[in-house]
Amino acid sequence: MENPYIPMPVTVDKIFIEVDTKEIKTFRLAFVNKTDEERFNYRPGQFAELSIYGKGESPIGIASSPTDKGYVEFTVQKAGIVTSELHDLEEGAQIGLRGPLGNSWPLEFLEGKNIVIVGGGFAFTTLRSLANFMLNDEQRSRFGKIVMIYGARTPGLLCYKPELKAWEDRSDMETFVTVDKGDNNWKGREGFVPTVCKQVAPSSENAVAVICGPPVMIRFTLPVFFELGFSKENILTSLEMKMKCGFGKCGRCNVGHKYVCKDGPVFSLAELENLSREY
Amino acid sequence: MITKIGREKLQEFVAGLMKSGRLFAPVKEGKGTNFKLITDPQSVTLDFYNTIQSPKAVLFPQSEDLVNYNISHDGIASEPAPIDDGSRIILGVRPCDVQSFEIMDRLFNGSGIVDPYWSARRSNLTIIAYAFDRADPVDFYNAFGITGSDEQGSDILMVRDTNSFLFKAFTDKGTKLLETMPFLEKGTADDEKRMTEIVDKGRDIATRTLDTAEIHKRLAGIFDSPYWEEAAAACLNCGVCTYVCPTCHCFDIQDETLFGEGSRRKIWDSCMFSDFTLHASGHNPRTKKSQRLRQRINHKFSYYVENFGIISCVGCGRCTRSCPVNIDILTVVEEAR
Amino acid sequence: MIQIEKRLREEAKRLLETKEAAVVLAFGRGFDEEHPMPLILRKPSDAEKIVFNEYCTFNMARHLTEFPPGTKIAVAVKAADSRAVTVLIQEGKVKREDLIILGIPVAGMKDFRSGTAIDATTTGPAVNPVLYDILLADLLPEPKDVSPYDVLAEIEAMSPDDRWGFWSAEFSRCIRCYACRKACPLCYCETCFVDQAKPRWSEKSPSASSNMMFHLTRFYHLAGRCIDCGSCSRACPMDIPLYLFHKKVSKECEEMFDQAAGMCVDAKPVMVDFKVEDSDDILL
Amino acid sequence: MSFDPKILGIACNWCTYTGADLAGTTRLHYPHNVRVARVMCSSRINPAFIFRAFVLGADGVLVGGCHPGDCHYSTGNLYARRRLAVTKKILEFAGLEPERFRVAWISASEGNIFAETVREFTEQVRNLGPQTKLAAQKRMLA
Repeated sequence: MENPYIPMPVTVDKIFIEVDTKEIKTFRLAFVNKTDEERFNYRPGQFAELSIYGKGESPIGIASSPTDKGYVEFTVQKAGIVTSELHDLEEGAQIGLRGPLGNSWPLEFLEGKNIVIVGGGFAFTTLRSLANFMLNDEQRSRFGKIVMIYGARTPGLLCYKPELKAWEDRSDMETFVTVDKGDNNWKGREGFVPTVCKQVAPSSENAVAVICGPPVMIRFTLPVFFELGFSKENILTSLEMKMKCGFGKCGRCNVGHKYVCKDGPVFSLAELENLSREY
Repeated sequence: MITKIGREKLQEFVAGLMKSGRLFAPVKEGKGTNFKLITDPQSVTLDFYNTIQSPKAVLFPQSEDLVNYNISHDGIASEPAPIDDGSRIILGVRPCDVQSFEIMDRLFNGSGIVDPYWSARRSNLTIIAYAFDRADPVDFYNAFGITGSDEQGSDILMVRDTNSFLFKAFTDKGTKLLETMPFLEKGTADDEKRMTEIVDKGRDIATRTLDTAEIHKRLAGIFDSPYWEEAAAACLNCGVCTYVCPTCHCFDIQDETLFGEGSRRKIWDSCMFSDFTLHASGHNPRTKKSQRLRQRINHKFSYYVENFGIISCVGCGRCTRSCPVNIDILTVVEEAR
Repeated sequence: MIQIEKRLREEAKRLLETKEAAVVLAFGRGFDEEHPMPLILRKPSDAEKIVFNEYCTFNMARHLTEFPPGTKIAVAVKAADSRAVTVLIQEGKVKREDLIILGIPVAGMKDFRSGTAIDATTTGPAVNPVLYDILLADLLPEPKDVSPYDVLAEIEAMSPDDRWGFWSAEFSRCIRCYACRKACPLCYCETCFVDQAKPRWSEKSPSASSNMMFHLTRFYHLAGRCIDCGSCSRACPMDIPLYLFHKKVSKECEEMFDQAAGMCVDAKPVMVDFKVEDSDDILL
Repeated sequence: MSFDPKILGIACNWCTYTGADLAGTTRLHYPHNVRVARVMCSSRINPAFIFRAFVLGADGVLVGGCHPGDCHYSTGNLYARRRLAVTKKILEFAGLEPERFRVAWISASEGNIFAETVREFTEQVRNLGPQTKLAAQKRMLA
């Protein structure tokens, strides 16, 4: 029996500084053991516990897509002890990885539907995983139209800049990148994510909206989607909670009787409505 | 079949048990008793109503190493801490506490990913239950269909007679354990009768009780009620209730390092503490003590029922007895309407 | 005590009716007579829920810091409790003008968990509150020739090694439930040092050294402030005699700085104060 | 081999630390056992530093500050005097040998007194032997 508490060794292969404040970095990790790599079968939307001995563990959403072979990526904001330590690491360092954990974006449910991806700031990581998965040559045909709306406070705070550019250039999706406030070099869109959603007005016809972002963005974005005719079943989001074990034993990440680590982090709005508002 | 030993020979019995595995039994501690690993048969006492802390620590210690590591200039060397899964015997577990193991099994052993620490020790555990011979005003195990002399879930049931202890095994494991102690007397027909009498008496102990029908729905229905403010008004938000509880199982995972040597540890935690749900960002979904008390009650009487089909409480009364401000869990649940 | 209960109900009702107080901190019924509970009242009609008997040992000063600044609070206090209120005023945690202090002179309290009498061994011997606005009973004669520190003699006489052995055994039982800290009227820190992650002062796992680190630092934090109410020790599920250590620290502070904690609202707690003439001998 | 104690020194920036510097520049010999940490003022010392030092295995703790009346911040060391006195009483009542903790007022010009204090204190702690009471076991729960 595999011990679910024991992390697998991984090497930090590459570090990408995502934002100009350097507070968000993407870590590309490579498995030390081939068997671990084979076992780490994940789906977009899942997360894993990154760990540094002597500091602890931190649950982080997986930012890469399972179609990316040979590595797994995590985008980490510097906040607590573990994430600060991660930010101080250099390429080549060895850390621990435990997972994959949690449910995922419901790929089977999304199949054949038009997908509207709405992301704000740093909460975009597992949406990036989903996007890259759906845009993979072998997967693309499983999904309908893809509309992506992604915003950050400033141009410097947009994550995954090279990919955003590539997505904007793609003909099989529509990408709208926006910033709350541009700077002298910014030639793109300005405006809050909810406003842009209103302008873009994606059709709710056979469509699912997948929304992740800071609470204030979600609060103002949801009414826009209701107005567009999206039902609560067709709006999905991913919750964040303080977690420890990651598989439903340690008892701290529950919202009502659901455990975000094991029953989530992905929930539909309809599911959340049935749970106590304690997150 | 009944076996028996004179009360004066308790130490001999304890020494006999110690030969079959690590023995955990009640030992005087402070003004009360607690389950301890027994190294000296003389330390065991069976003169107690119930222990201050529950027996859960026998399978789920307050702090347990997951990984041991060593951090040096050359890097980090780590290895999983060995799971201490040797055979364990618990002597003197009250019938309500025996049920707590079954409740915890559903979480640690029977749902989704199995917890290897609990699981390994659980399968190597022999439980000697100890029937109550009196009631305490605080207990309410009757509410969960548990009686004062229930053998359910135990390997051996022990009762106390005037001058002796009587035993009856209910599992093969129990029978075999008793057979390792030839000095135990074979019970006579009279002893048989005595045992039945004592068990009957134990069964008739009337504790407080609670209408548990649809309780999880009732609690779900009043989640937003101002009741919780009222119920938690006196609460100090210490962790006593959760640390003495036989079914509270929430834990933290922490790295504890000293001079480069350390361990990643599973450590009991309490939903009563404000940092239990505090995010690294500073956000906390439960900032108020009323929210935390509500979580504790709901976790036991609502969420656990939803997830595992059983109320996560055995009515042992420990939390009420140990509460510094006399918050009574039964009253809190009863008045939650 | 029945008389005190009656007076407490009357005053609580009156204060809430006249809105002189928004909240009354008193004692209420628990699951039985011998197990009362702290009671936080906001409605005049709830005044009849007040009880007072020998088991009402709670130091209601503990709840004073739960309310937003400016809340008018009436608080029922016994002798030691009133000293806790005094310290909270000294430290600026509550304002004197926001408080209506209902003083209860009383002797013969009992620990509801053990049923035993609470005397000068586990708390201060005083029976009268030092600070009050309304007295709910006549002042009692203070016991003479009783020192709160008599109980220390035995431990003070021990050799360092024996004392270490004594405390090691006591603290080895600590399960780190923090009931002591939470029951203490003066442990009001938003984040206790022991819960701090950066720096980490003490491990979360109970162990000989982490338990000692927690308790010694807590004793220090209560130095010159502890008013010997005994709440910590009564709250401890493991019966650790914390009061002994607190008493010792109080005794030393009184001897060195010539001031007992919480006796006068105008005084400064000794640990945030100094005298130029403090002797260097105290460091020996 | 004789016991070589580990002693934490905490010295205030203005007096004792400068005094220690002076001891060094005037090439006074004193034992290497005291590792000095510098704080801006003796009143910056949180008693938990001292408890923690003992938990982390210090055999002794030596605190140095300006002479009362000479504090760079005028009254810092007067607060510190009270705090450190209580700290000492706590350690003593817990059962730790009080001789393991000392406070010394050493001015910037008293390099010789610094060296002498270190010498004396080191010998005192050496005679007490290793501090095993508060010190955490390497395997903390062993």
